[in-house]
Amino acid sequence: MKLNRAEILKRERFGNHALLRYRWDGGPPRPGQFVMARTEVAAFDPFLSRPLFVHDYVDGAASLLFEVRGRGTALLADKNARLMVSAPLGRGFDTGVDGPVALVGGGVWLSPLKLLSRNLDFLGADHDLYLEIPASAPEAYAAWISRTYPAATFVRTDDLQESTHVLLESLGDLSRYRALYVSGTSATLAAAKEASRSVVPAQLAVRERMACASGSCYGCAVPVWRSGVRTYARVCVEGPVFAAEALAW
Amino acid sequence: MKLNRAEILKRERFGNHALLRYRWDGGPPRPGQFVMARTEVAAFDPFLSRPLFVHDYVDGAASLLFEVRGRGTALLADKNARLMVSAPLGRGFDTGVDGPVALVGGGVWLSPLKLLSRNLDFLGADHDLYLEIPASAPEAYAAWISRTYPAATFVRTDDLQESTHVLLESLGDLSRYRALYVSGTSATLAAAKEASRSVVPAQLAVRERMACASGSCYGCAVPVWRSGVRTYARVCVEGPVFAAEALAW
Amino acid sequence: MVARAARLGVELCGILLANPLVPAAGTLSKEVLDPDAKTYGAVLPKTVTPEPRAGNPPPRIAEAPSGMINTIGLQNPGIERFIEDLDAFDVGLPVIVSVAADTAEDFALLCRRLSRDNRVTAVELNLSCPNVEHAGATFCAVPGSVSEVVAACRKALPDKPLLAKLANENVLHNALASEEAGADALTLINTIPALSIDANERKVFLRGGLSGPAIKPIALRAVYDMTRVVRIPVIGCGGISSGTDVAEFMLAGATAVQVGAASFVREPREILEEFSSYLNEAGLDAHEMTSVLE
Amino acid sequence: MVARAARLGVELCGILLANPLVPAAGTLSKEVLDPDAKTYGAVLPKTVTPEPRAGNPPPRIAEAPSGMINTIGLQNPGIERFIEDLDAFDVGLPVIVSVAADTAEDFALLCRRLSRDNRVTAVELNLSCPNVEHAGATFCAVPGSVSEVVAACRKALPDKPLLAKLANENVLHNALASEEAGADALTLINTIPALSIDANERKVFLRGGLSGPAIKPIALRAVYDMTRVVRIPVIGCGGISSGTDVAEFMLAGATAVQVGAASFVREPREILEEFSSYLNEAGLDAHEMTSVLE
Ligand SMILES: Cc1cc2nc3c(=O)[nH]c(=O)nc-3n(C[C@H](O)[C@H](O)[C@H](O)COP(=O)(O)OP(=O)(O)OC[C@H]3O[C@@H](n4cnc5c(N)ncnc54)[C@H](O)[C@@H]3O)c2cc1C
Ligand SMILES: Cc1cc2nc3c(=O)[nH]c(=O)nc-3n(C[C@H](O)[C@H](O)[C@H](O)COP(=O)(O)OP(=O)(O)OC[C@H]3O[C@@H](n4cnc5c(N)ncnc54)[C@H](O)[C@@H]3O)c2cc1C
Ligand SMILES: Cc1cc2nc3c(=O)[nH]c(=O)nc-3n(C[C@H](O)[C@H](O)[C@H](O)COP(=O)(O)O)c2cc1C
Ligand SMILES: Cc1cc2nc3c(=O)[nH]c(=O)nc-3n(C[C@H](O)[C@H](O)[C@H](O)COP(=O)(O)O)c2cc1C
Ligand code: FES
Ligand code: FES
Repeated sequence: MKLNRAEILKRERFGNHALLRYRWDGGPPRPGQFVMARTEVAAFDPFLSRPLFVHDYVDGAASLLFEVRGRGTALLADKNARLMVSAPLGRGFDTGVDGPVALVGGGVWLSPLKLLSRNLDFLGADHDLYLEIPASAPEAYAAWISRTYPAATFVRTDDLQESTHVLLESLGDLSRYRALYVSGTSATLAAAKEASRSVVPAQLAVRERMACASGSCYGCAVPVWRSGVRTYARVCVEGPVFAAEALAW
Repeated sequence: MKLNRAEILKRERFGNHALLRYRWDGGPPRPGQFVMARTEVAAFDPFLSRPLFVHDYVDGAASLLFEVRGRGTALLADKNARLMVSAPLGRGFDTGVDGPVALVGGGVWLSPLKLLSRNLDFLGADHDLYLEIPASAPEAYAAWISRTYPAATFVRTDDLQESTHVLLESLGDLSRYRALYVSGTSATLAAAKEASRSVVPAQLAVRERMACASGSCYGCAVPVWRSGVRTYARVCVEGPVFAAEALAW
Repeated sequence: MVARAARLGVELCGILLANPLVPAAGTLSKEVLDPDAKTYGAVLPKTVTPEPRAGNPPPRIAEAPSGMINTIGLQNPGIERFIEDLDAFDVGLPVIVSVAADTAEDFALLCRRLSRDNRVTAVELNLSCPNVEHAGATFCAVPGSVSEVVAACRKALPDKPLLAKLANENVLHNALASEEAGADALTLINTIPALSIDANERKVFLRGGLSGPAIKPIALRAVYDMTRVVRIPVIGCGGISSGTDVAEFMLAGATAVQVGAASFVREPREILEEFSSYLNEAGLDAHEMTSVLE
Repeated sequence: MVARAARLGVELCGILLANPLVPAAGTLSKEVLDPDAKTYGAVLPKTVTPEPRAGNPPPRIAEAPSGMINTIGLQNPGIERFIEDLDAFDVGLPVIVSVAADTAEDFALLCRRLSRDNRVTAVELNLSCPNVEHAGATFCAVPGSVSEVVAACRKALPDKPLLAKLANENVLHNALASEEAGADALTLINTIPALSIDANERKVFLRGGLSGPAIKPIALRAVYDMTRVVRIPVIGCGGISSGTDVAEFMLAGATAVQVGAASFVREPREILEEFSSYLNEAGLDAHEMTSVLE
């Protein structure tokens, strides 16, 4: 996997969330694509690079929005971190849809919806944004989200199960949309798959642990239906965005 | 091994040599002692801490002088490095000697002679300094050495064997000294042991790879004579400074 | 005097490799073949089995200190489909096909099938897969199994080089048995059985094989020790992540090397470049490396 | 509601340990005993042999990815001098004495000598040392050897707990053999055979045993698998460097754990504190850990 040293343009921190803006001259990423990121160090420990969605991209500046969880993300969020990133990878959202669409996201997973909504704006495509923010999210992060997605409808609850319910309720009649674009918690992905069935095509941004991020290792398998047979697809090259009906969860 | 996070007061770089000054409130180290140092990171790779002599100490500011060789020293020399250091460790030079003494050093190993000569100055002890600088040393380093040890006699040659010879020649008649304090290349240590035999007591600062630096692992063994028997002593607790005649090289 | 550039080529059981780097089984896919092709001396696709295998449910990988653990479960399309698609691996390099099966017979069946295909240069037996006739213990773990498989495959594949890929477990016994049974070379080593536990969830996260730099010193020992007891060439594998690592394995006696997990975190091409610089500085050609250890 | 602090104590073969941390053999000396004493549930000095041993010439250690390789060569003053100095290890904790010898008889001789000393709480057999009757292969590597040593030591040490410390190699065979021959507990695992080569000098730098975080996933697998096949308690060892690691080993089934190489690079006390916090958050006592894996 080829990683490039990237110049960091800006670092922001909202509680345990970090936003990293870096120079990317490789052309615009597609919304829903991700990169492999790590810090430049003299060692391969932590060993694997971390997959992170491209949050946004404007004029040669790409950004990543991520939560600090373990060692890899802690290193990436460090104020002295030297960033190494791959080119944007995988299949993003299919934006060739006519008519109104809904973008549904939650937690830190709403990250790729920023670039998606920017692109839809550019295309003049009619779209609504529904975002779940867990009440446990730090205030700084919540405030930043509201600023970043000014046109969004926000749902804040504490209980994951319920918030997902409320989040999907807030969309109203799903059949008024021609497509759902979903990037949220696992519960949200599952609920969106369920709710959209036979009503509206949904595209879900899926995550799984990754090693190679290039289709080689078969590490990032998710169960899918292929010609009626349950099998495994690789999130890194066949995803991360999948049609809801293809997923065999 | 207990390591303390240390505030870095100053970083200097002379070619591939680095000088790191840090706050140390644990009291003055003895000349010839060393510390275990590493950078604060989220990982144990590189695994071992690096042994480095205490170069100097003034009023709560200790310093390390080291050459960048592999991964550990490269990390320590990094401009963003966060330093973790142990307390000063091991047995240093015995400075309770009456009469004129000579300090003999070379390469980066001359490091601990700075604190030693400072202490001898303080004690009003008469001492001469003889330092070998390999011609291959970067100019910046050589210049800095001359400033740091203004009273020293310098020997610059290219060939290790010869330079050691010239270095020891430059001391003249060894019997005018009551002690030799030596911290130099392996060749210098061996030659000083040889030349001092039955002439003047010599104290040699010895190095060996270390893991625990606290006497536990027996990793840092050097051959010594003990009651006429050849055995191994641990550099970290029984050294790093040994009487020349004790070493069974 | 400007030194001439070191020659990278090596010969392995009569196969000429433009350089000693080979992708480790299961770590290179068609998708990344193009850009990396010139990095390698041979192509080695993911292990293929007689029938298609769906592989294991996720999670399939876990991070480990200086390495990773995987349990992919040999996901592959089966030998017939594999052979149909084999042209995709034709990039002008020798093709080594890694095979695995549940029994010695099925191993031999795979070899027979491949023996007739002239796109296939050599076959590597993945002997760390479970032997269903011994309650799922791996072939390497069951005394006598390796010998049985290698002998059967030797008969089924009379005209192509046969490589036996061994685990670190029982390596001495299995290396001697493989040579005796007719293997042309050994690949040492496969992943090492390992476990990852999630302390917060209080459950086993993953049972699988450890690879990456963590296992390098173990693999290096196996290569060094085995090259002193067998006469057939050894391909070194396990944690190689730099040109210096390649040099270490070849000094230890390896004729060629395989790069696995490290190719996920850096470009194999850089590893080759580093090795090349090493050779230039040392004034050695790649094929000389196996005989210059002091 | 303020949760009560977790209890750290565990019971090992009737020995009460104030906490489950024990220093791994060869990694704690008298010199550092005082400050670390309260960190550990027991003291475990460096392996002792019948006669004094000078140990191996330097270099004795090499760094490895996330770990280190050592070949100390069992430097020790011999059993008589060891016993003379034993009071130095008396800091009010149980004392487990690690022993090694060239033959089963000599192992038994050491046990007999220690059986009479009431400062000794238990004996750990270091079965990864070379068996001179088998050309220097380790006891663990030679089928039947472990059984022979454990049986002889059991007879020689009738009244104190006997711990068999095993290598990862042949661990299933040797674990069952140890239990059968009368061991009261197993310590899993010793270092893993490894090699370090200096590519610039083109020479073997060091042959020795790998330890540290690199081997943790391998050790964890051994502990998990063996606690499922033997009924005697297991002490986990290999790469433990954090409180989470301690938790993982105990979840895997270990009754206590040993900390080796990591104590060189951080304070064992911090590991205990982290483990303590883990327990407090989980609302568990240390002794409950072995039975709460999902
Ligand atoms: C396609 C894709 C896009 C992603 N985009 C984002 C994003 O935009 N923002 C964000 O905060 N997170 C995102 N994630 C999750 C992110 O990759 C993990 O949070 C991160 O890898 C955890 O690393 P760590 O060092 O914090 O944790 P550690 O616990 O140290 O990680 C250990 C190992 O597990 C893997 N891992 C742990 N959690 C996850 C997870 N949830 N998903 C996948 N791998 C995991 C790590 O990559 C690493 O290999 C994405 C994951 C995928 C697959
Ligand atoms: C008591 C003592 C005092 C020292 N003082 C100084 C000093 O003041 N200035 C200085 O530049 N160097 C000093 N050294 C040597 C210094 O420790 C090594 O240069 C350094 O450890 C190399 O680390 P690395 O990461 O650059 O190399 P790597 O090659 O990455 O090191 C790998 C391993 O080998 C060990 N190692 C490599 N070379 C040496 C060596 N020459 N001696 C001991 N261990 C080594 C490292 O500590 C590490 O464990 C001293 C060594 C000892 C034992
Ligand atoms: C993701 C992954 C998949 C693997 N799949 C196979 C396989 O299909 N067949 C095989 O023989 N070895 C397989 N291996 C083992 C590697 O080929 C190699 O022997 C091992 O990983 C050690 O090398 P490394 O440390 O360079 O990865 C796999 C390793 C990894 C990491
Ligand atoms: C420097 C060193 C010396 C060791 N000496 C011994 C020994 O004398 N006897 C023994 O049984 N194990 C010895 N070991 C092995 C450890 O006790 C332990 O089993 C092994 O290192 C794995 O644990 P770790 O990864 O926590 O170090 C030694 C290990 C090291 C690193
Ligand atoms: S991460 Fe390797 S195939 Fe997807
Ligand atoms: S470094 Fe462990 S005894 Fe000296």
